[in-house]
Amino acid sequence: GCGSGGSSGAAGDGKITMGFAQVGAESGWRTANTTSVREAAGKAGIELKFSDAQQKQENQIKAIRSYIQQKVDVIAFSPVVESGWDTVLKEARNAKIPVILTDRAVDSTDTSLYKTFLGSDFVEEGRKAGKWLVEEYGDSKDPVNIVELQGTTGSAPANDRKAGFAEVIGADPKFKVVASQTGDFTRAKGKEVMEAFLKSNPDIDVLYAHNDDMGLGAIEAIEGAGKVPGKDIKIITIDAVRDGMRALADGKINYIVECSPLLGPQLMDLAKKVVKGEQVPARVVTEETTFTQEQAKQALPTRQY
Amino acid sequence: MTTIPLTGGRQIPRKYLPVLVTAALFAAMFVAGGIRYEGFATGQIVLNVLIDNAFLLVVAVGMTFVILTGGIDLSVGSVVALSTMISASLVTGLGWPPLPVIALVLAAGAALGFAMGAIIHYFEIQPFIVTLAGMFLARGLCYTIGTDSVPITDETFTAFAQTRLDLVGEAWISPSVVIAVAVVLVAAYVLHYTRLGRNVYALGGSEQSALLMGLPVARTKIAVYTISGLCSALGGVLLSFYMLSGYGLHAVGMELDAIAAVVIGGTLLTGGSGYLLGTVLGVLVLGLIQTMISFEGTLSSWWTKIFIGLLLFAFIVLQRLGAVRRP
Amino acid sequence: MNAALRHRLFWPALVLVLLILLNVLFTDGFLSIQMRDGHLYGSVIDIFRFGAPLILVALGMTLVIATGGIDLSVGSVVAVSGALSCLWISGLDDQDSVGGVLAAVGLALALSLVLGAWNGLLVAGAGIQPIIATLILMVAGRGLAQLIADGQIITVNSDPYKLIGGGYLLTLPFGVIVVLAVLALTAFLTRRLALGLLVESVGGNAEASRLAGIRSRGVIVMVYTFAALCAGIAGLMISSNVSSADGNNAGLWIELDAILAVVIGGTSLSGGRFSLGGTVLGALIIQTLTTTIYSIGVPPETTLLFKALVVTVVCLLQSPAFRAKAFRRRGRPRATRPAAGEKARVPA
Amino acid sequence: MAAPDPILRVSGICKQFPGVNALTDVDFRLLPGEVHALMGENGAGKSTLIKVLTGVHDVDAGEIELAGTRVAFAGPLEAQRAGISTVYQEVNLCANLSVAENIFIGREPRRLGRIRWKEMRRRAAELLARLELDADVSAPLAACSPAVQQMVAIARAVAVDARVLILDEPTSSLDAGEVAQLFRVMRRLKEQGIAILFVSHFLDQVYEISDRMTILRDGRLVGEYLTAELSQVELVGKMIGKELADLERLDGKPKEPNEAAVPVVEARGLGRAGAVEPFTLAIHEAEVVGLAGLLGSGRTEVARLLFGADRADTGEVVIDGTPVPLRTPRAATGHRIAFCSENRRTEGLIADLTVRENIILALQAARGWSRPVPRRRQDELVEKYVRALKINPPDPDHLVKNLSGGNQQKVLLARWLIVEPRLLILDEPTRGIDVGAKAEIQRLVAELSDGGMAVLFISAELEEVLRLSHRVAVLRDRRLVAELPNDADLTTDVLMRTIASGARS
Ligand SMILES: Nc1ncnc2c1ncn2[C@@H]1O[C@H](COP(=O)(O)OP(=O)(O)OP(=O)(O)O)[C@@H](O)[C@H]1O
Ligand SMILES: Nc1ncnc2c1ncn2[C@@H]1O[C@H](COP(=O)(O)OP(=O)(O)OP(=O)(O)O)[C@@H](O)[C@H]1O
Ligand SMILES: [Mg+2]
Ligand SMILES: [Mg+2]
Repeated sequence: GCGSGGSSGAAGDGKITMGFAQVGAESGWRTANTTSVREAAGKAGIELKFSDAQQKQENQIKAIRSYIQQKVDVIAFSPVVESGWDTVLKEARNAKIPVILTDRAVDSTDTSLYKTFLGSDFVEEGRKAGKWLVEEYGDSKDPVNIVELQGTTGSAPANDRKAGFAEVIGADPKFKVVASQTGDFTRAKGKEVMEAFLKSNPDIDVLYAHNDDMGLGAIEAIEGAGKVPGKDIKIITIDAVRDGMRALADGKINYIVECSPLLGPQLMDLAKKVVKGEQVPARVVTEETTFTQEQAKQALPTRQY
Repeated sequence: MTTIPLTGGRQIPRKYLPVLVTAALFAAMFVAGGIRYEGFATGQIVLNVLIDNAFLLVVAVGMTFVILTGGIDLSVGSVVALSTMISASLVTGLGWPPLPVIALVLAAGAALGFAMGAIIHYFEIQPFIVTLAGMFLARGLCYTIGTDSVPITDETFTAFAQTRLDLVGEAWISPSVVIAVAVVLVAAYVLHYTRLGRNVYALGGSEQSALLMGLPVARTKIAVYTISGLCSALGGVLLSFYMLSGYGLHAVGMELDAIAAVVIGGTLLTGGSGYLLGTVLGVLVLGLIQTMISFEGTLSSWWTKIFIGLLLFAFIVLQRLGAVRRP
Repeated sequence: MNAALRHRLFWPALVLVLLILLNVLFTDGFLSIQMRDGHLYGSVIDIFRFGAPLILVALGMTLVIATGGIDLSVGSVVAVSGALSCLWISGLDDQDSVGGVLAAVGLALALSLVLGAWNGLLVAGAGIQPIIATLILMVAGRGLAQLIADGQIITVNSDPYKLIGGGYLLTLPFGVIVVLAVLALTAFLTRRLALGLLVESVGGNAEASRLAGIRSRGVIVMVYTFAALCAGIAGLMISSNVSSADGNNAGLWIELDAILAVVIGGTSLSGGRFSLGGTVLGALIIQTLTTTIYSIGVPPETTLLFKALVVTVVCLLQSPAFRAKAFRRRGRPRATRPAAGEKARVPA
Repeated sequence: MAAPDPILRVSGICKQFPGVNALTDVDFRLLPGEVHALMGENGAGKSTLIKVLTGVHDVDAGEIELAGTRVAFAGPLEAQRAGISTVYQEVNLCANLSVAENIFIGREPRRLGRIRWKEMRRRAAELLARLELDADVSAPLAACSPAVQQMVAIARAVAVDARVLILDEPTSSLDAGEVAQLFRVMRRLKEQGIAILFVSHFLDQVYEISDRMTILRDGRLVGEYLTAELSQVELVGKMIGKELADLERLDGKPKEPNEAAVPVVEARGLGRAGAVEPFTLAIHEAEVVGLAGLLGSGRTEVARLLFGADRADTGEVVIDGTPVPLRTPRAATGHRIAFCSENRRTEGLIADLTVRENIILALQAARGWSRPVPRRRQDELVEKYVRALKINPPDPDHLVKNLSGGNQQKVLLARWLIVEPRLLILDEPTRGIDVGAKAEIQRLVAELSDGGMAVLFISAELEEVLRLSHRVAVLRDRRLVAELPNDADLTTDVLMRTIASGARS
């Protein structure tokens, strides 16, 4: 019958069906995230319905609505943005399908709309980057000139990583962000923008890039200008993808804040519990760390992505 | 000579052929989806496509006017985003009541369209470029208002967003669908039963002839861009109902969806030929393609894109063949 | 002077000069060019270097637009070409082997040609409207690029490959040399040989061209193939410049910039007359604009406003109708300028 | 007859285009209730004067007065509102709209703002019936022949209550019956006191309908005359600025072609559903075959099939004894068949290209993109034909769209002459061409056929067909109904009778 819906609907054989609405495949990080979810689902014996929203919230809403129509057992998704989910989540609740958020929260005041939120905290990542910088320059009195490569204008990680970083370094007036521009999270843009920075700002001490890829592009620009990345200009990035870790181990990057995409196994555990109706914590933080050059050398051989 | 005989002796004018072929293919796609996916062949699927694409439909209606004159409007996606951003920041940020805000948003969209139309006509600059500048401008204004996504918690908005209008049985639609359908009907009336509408077709046929025939070319041209701006703003309002948020990154690339919908519906980009019904079908086809992909459920991100491309290809080629083959 | 003023590239050139002046005000030594490690170094060189892919794509786009078409898929072809060559190189035992790199380049360009021919056949053979025919590849091509790269960013470490987009030859950036070569080739094909006439004729009036005995289909397939080839080379440059291929982001929205460059350069989107020089100028304006935004510190939130402003100014300045009206407004009596005043372009 | 006050008076009009003085100090007046012919060679400035009058172009100097008050129209819309209704030289209608809409757009019958389609179609049908035109008013205009389109444009102009009616070469694509019909309408309007300005290159028509004429030469006023007081010879002399003696018409009938000549091109049972029924026709070396028939009888279709512009469903084309597939124009030009379309604006010229480029286009197309015609050779060829056809202005780098209508036609002709075809198909080549140039073209055709070229000649003017053709093929209702040798017995009357009765046989 149409009304039965929910947890017992499609899964006549007891197998759980999960609808997962991914943001897109806009970066290596995201791809690693997708792979992790897919593999974990396979291992956990969960049937996965996957859809790619190509970075558009409306597509994600459509996908979720179609999962409701298909009567999956549980819906998981990484919201493109925080706002605007109430309507469709209410529809899910009416259909008695539990929802798990991954990677990023929603700003709804009605917390009954989803069971739990699993993911990292972008503001905290920005703070971690800032803290390292404050410690690194703890003793010096000279002003520190920082340039910032932002992520895609308006995107949540860009906004939060910028805010967290600014919050920490704002305490000390010697830290000065002399230029800040978007590099769209890509290497090519990172390189292009950095070249322009290098021409218009002769003394740059620190580069803060919102992801590894822009940092890697910028390294090329710095080398092209005849400077030594990691020495003449200190570099902090976020993500810790393999290429970034390698550059860190090679001494070209000074510090990386990890943002782990490997949410799959945790997600599947939560999904099973939620479908069974067990209690789960409202917030599950992914295990993440930070890497210095030394730590990177050790971690590199076992990196999965 | 200008009609093709169909069985039963009725004559269907040749000019309706592209639209008919599109309709037939849409039906075929629906049936194919029903055979392939469980739970697909229900009326609610089509209604969901409408619910999820009401804003696109409204935007595409405006785009149809522009394309019928032989122009193009690339600014629609950004104007949609700007409308959500203005609505959200005024309603949530400043606590304005919803109705004046919506009126203001519609006026702003129409004004931007009017300005672009005037530049296009009086300074004889190609629409592609003027509306591209308009696209940059509107998107830039979004970011200037704010880079974060702004939630809308206003009661009127939420009530509107979460109302379900029940139809027969389980089927339901959202109020936005009603608005979109109303817009389509009004626009179809304007195109077929008013001078403005006929001037739009004449302009698309030949601007020079329209001028020499003494038609109000300036007024018509500016009007279509104003209409498109207005429709985009209304689309933005519907999108803010749909998303309950304002955000500068909403509706990125929607101009291409709108253009694709219009063209799939059989309207010629060179202007002068096409019907609104085609546009409606175009939007439905795009929506149905997306629905099929989420029912497929196993495609990786890149296969999703390839699959969309292939479906689009198959559809367009079949449509071409259907429209050309008949003698 | 008067002749220069009336030249159709005068106004875009003026805008370019103004943009450069703006940079000179904000950045010390903007115009200075130094010799560093045996190659030229400086902001102006950077504009050419980073602008190279855009110029290439825009050159191909010019011919497509001249036939009355449009190619939205170039950005995807950029991504596909970069992904394929990087995939091939990353699979080599010795990434520095010149033969291997050449094979990768050949493979990528061959695939680009195939993709271009596909577009051309859809437009000329199946008679599908160009914007929608190339939209298919625009969507699917990016998927193809990601499929080739398996969704990853493929990083390569190959010096010969690095040359294409990031290297120097005879003190000049290699990319600039490639652009000059392609420009020369295009100019030769279109202006020395008769391709240009045929393209302009097909774009000006397709039916009349057919009745004059022109194989318009062949011409159309050819220009789309050429556009894809240019995009393929641009894709190699972009991926070589950062030694990696990013299927999702490489060449994103480059089609819009390319179309913008073509139109700023004075080629009409409705087909017919085209100007290669104008296109190069248009692409340089766009690239200089981008560089300006970075170096004068326009905040990212307002970059688009800035871009909108510049595009509007360029187009207004370029529009004869605008200039006529602006001049008239300043109260110049009409009788002293008898040559102007054609109000509507109406053939006899 | 005491001259009433002129309804329209212009004085001292000057109009320059870049490089061309189109009008210099022209005075002109139009009286109510007269038909006033505006005469002049191709490029004399007739159309420009009309466009200046109706606000399409700005004037550089001079005044326009309508019924005694000074006016300066900002565009055709304003002129129309002031009571000047105009049919411009090239048919300027919207091909995508229906016939009825083209007549009524801008002033559709409405109720409460809603267009009354039925009423509109009814009125359109009525109007066309008055012009004795039988066309489906809801069919798109694009499906109609140029002649029908021309009649629709006229219908549009006469449908309004205008004080002034301007007709710029309305008869160039009409046949005798339709011209007569048009003249009947014009006379009726004249009686109602409407002033009519009429442009035509057919002198007989001008003498039949006009009361008064104004002659322009090279953009200057030659003078204003009463038609009754000016002989044809004097008129032509004033138009071209020299005596008619130079222009001796081709006399009588063409020379007999060589009997034994082989057919260059032969159509065997060639046909296309909905266009022409299968026909068989051979055209020999050094022979001119004329095609005669009423409007829409299928002459153009025959030509297009022979050129591969449309694909035939049945039959074959045999060239030099071997059947060849002619599926595209390119294939036809490969066999050195040339086709000069009747519709120069949509099927002939590339408006944005120069005279030179338009002239060498077909030659270049035949050589392919990789073998350009050397610049020197281009100059020679273009120079030669610009001079031979008196293309004006004689500047090869002039844009074709800025040429006068007649000169555009000459450019199109030149394009095909330089490829030296074996079969030249001319569809209405003399349309819109002034008397001098027309004689020139006729002489050229005769010369070419003497030189061995086969020519298929289509014209609505039967005299012209008779003067040039060795044989005349008659079409009626899309069927080839007769092939008549052009001997002493064949006259326009005989031809007319065949056209009228042929179908019944
Ligand atoms: N828009 C234009 N730009 C430049 N020159 C033009 C333009 N329109 C007309 N001319 C030129 O003005 C002159 C007069 O042209 P017009 O069309 O008035 O001649 P016409 O008397 O109507 O000739 P025809 O009998 O061939 O139609 C010609 O030399 C023509 O080349
Ligand atoms: N009554 C009609 N209804 C619809 N279309 C018509 C009609 N008569 C003619 N046509 C169209 O007009 C076009 C021209 O017809 P056709 O070539 O037979 O005329 P023609 O004999 O060359 O006469 P002309 O060249 O003087 O117009 C054709 O494409 C035909 O389809
Ligand atoms: Mg004329
Ligand atoms: Mg004809």
